[in-house]
Amino acid sequence: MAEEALLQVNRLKKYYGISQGLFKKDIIVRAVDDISFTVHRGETFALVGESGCGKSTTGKTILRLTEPTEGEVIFNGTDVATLQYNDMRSLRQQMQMVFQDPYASLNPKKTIKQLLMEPLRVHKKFKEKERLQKVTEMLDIVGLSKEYLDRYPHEFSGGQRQRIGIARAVILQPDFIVADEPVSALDVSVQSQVINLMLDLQKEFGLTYLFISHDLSVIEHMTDRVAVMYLGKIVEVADTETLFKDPKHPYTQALISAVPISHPAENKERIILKGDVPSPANPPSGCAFHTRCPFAMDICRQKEPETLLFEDGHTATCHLYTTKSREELNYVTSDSK
Amino acid sequence: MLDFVIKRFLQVIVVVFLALTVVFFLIRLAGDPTTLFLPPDAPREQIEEYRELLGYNRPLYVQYGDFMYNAIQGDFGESLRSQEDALGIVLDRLPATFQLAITSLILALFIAIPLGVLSAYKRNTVFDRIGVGLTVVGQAVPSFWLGLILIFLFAAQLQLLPSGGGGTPVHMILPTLTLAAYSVARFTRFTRSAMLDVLQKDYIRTAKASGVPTMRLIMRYALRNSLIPIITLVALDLGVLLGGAVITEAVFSWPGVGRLLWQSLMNRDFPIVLAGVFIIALIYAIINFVADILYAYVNPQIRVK
Amino acid sequence: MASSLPQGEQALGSVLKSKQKTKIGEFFSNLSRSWTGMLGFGIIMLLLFLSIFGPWITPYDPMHAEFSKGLLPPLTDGHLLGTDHLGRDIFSRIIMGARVSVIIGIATACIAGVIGTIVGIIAGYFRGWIDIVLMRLVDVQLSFPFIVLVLVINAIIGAGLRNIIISLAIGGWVIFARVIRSEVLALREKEFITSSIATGVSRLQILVKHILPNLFTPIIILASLQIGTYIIAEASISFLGFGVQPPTPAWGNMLNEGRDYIFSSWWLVTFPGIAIVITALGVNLFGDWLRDTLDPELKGE
Amino acid sequence: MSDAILKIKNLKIEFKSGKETVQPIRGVNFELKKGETLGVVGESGSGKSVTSLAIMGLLPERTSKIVDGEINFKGNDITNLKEKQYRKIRGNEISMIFQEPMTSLNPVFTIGQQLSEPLRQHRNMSKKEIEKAVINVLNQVGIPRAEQIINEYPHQLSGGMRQRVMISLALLCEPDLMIADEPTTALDVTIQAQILELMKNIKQENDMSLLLITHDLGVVAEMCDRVVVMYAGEIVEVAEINELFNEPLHPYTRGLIDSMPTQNTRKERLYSIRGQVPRPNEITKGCVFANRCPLAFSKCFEETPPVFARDDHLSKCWLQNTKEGEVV
Repeated sequence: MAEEALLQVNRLKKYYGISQGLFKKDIIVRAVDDISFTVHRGETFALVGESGCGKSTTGKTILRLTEPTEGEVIFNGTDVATLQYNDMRSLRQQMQMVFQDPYASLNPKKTIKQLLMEPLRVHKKFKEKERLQKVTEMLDIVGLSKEYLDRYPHEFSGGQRQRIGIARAVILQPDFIVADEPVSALDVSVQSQVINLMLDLQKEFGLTYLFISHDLSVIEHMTDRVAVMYLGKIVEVADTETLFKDPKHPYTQALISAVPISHPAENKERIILKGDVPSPANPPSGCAFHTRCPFAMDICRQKEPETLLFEDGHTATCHLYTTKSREELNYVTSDSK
Repeated sequence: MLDFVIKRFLQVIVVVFLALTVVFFLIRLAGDPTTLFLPPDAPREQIEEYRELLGYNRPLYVQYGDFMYNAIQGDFGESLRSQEDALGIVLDRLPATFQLAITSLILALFIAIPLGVLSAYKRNTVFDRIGVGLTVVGQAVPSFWLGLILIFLFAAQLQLLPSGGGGTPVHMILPTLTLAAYSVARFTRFTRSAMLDVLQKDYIRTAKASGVPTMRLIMRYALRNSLIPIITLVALDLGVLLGGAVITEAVFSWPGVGRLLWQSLMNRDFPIVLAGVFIIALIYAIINFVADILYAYVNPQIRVK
Repeated sequence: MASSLPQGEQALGSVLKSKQKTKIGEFFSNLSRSWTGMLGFGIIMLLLFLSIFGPWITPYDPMHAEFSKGLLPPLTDGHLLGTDHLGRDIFSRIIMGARVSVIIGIATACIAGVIGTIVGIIAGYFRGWIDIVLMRLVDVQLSFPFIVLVLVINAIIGAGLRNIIISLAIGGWVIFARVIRSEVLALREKEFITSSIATGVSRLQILVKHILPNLFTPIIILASLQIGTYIIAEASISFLGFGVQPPTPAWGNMLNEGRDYIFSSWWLVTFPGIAIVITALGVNLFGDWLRDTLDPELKGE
Repeated sequence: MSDAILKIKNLKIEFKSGKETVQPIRGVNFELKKGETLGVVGESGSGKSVTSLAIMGLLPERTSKIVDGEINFKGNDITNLKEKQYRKIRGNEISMIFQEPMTSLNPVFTIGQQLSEPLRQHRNMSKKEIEKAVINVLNQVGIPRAEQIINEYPHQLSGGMRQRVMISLALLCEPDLMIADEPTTALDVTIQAQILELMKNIKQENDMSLLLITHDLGVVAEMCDRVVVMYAGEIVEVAEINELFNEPLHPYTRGLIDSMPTQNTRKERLYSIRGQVPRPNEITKGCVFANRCPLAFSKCFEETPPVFARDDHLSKCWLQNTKEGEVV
């Protein structure tokens, strides 16, 4: 396939220090710990994982909303991670973000007009007169009436605010949008409206999405490829369909099996993981997942697994595939499905 | 915990050090102290002689270093009036101030906490409205005026209590009431709002859902949770209490540090002012320190890591 | 798609349309819902009126001493609230005293507010070592009783209206710095700020266009709540013989002068005190109302 | 039916905020049979949580009022019970699990102290016996090291653990009815699977009835025997679980099911219900769903539909208007 890489993340790390007082060493939290992936132009790439796995931090670090500790983020050929302040600022018109909480992400003191004008003004797009025209058009595209221009965010419902948030991101016609849990704060019946809007916009403007979510059914529906994160690391990457049909990593398998059924008659084999996600401040040795893994072996406790490539860009980072023969491999994957 | 204690201790030292520095320089900037001892028409040589004698002719930083060096050893010089050791005079007055402040604090807490709890529990009833009204009015009454009114009523009109001075328990009644009154108003308000805040928390709903009776819910659960913010607020407010003590002492001629400080300011007796500032800063810093430890004690999220 | 919105949403629209024009109307309609707020506002208006038009409404010259008429009780000889030991009309002096209180309250709030806000913004927005230094300073000052600090400063730099304002401002700026800094810190973490950074808005513009407008409310609330404190503090210090000096009529120094006559002439210490209580009450009530209306989150200290 | 443990009849609740009054619950009817798991599904503002609080007698005292209707528990009307009598039921015969395990436990008391509370209130047990019972129930909900956990504070436990503690708190007095209000919404998927599994087992072992309140149709499909669908303060549909998914009668239920991503072709537009849930003060005459309903006709905007029944399948929609079906 002639897929053009729009974004390449190479060995990205984001560590936080938590101060423990005068005499103790800071605790280092490895929120994002050495991850690499590539997002192709025009696709929707998903980051999935549970709370604390580092998926949101990854999104923010890519956009330099927090500074990376180490690694490269190559967007359209430029390394975002080392850009100067002003260059970064102007690059932002090509990479935008949609936030989870539509209540918190819009300045309560600004009108919708001011909120949508700001991106155009900052990047000096269009002449002053054309800007209002542009804002009205954008509102129409996201399904809001231009009568709303002088309203404040608190006068809108959650779904409408998320439309405004999306309009604000798309109005600059960026190439790339990081969408951080864009529908998880919304009611079920509104969720589908916003998903549809995002699908429509992608088609219309040829957008590339980095879609961050914990909701596997939404991910299965609207993304092209998925990276599964656990404790700051990517454990598996695959085409969405492949991932849901043939998950390799035991964590992915458990995650998919944990999704509630969609019809009462459905009979689903569950892998119930034991215990909780360990703290990223004190991750387990070896493979971080070994404390909860139903297939954990001795080697998993001692050594970090390497990433293995299966067919079609499907990769998984697990010792099961580095130590076992082909036959055993088949056994593991088909048995656990 | 040790970590925390050391950190706070260092902070106490910094506070006291800076307080002294600021006051020292303010005093020096405000004018040459020698003029205070001599008649305005004193000849130049006499002034120079005096300056030399008291060391005021040296550069300011030398004087400052000298002052700090002595201050660390507890030597703030002698009172310009009585020629006694300044710190000694201040320390002599300390017990009286403690007596007044601690009695008032205890009195205020004993009145304010039950009142605040009751007000929160009966919120929006007539009782609560009256309680809130009183606290609002109470906060608008300056303590010195309340003191004057109490003197007028109990000393001038009824002639029941002495209008000032110290020594006997009877002398304590009016100053204590005066000093406690303002704190009662504020502490009641704190308690009420802290209780209201806690009463709407999810865990109170959980306790209700387990069938805990209302009285137990308030006394054992909500009050215990409210203590955390109450302690913080009361500790922050002790500065107001201490400040109030200075004024109350002045009103009632209570022989404490506050009155001494006031008189020394009037007389421009700066060694005593410096020693007084030192003691007040130290006391307040220590109180805050104790409050922090108490806070950690009632809050397991800090105590148990 | 807009047409598919429920009717309620559209109805809401027409109601809110004329919003911009009626900010003042909104203020009064909010105020009319709270009798305490109205009372506070009324008292403040009265004070402002007295402090501006005082000289024209006083029945007597507040400075005019007439020893033969000393210590007249209230309601004698046309003196509503009586006279003091020098025979000056207490009612007139109280009216003129309002001016001192108003000037001190407002001037101090402005000076302390501006200094504190600037420091708070610098510390909160730029963080780093400057934040550490400034906040240590604030901590240190806050760990010294406000009134004692003001008293000591005022005693050293000398009495007088200007000096008491300076002393109060030196004592008062730290609260503004502390509160504004924490507001800025909280704002910095708000998602709408992150959203603006993601949009490409520059640091300066974020400060000016997003953070400053959101600080307006807390500054106003805090200032209105502090004015009462300043007025009482000034009265206390004037009472102690510093602050505003006689013969300028200020409520605090009136009480100081009247103190010696407490056993014989009660009105000397009663009426100026009542004036202080009413003023502080009015300012506090209005401040509380402002806080409750503008910022429900700040409710409860 | 005599085997109903809980009957809600025509429940109406009013909330006061300032001078405005709103009715978040307007005439709710349903019953919960002994031993069954009944799901209550709805979006925010549907009134599902208010209903559950009303059953527990935990509505905010001064700002809300039950204006009409009856809550009948085990044959007794508990609608207007005195606080003192209600207390004997709460945590004893009816218990409740809340959505937020992080805030539902008191931060200043140990797990043991909090768990002994229902036993202290409802059972006459010695300290030793209480401790034994607490450890026992902690073991039952799968908490390791129960003997140590009872001396720990909530902040020392993870979210999943805290929800287990909440479940054990609800279990302590072996209630007849357990109400779970969005018990897994705040949890991660793998933890949600653990907790749902646990609740299934516990319900069976303890022979309880379960009222499960959720917005998640997946959780409903997983757990429930019967489902009540609520919309804007009313019940719009009641059905047996399979029937609800196979043959939803109310357009709202149909819309909800159809908009589940799994019911749609991948990468295609999802089915979606237009508009949004009305606020309580926006409700006018006619059917509450009419302004969002793709099938609405003039009658829907004029008259509130009654409840129509097809066997045990109830639906509040004019489309089901057949003479014999009308219940009212």
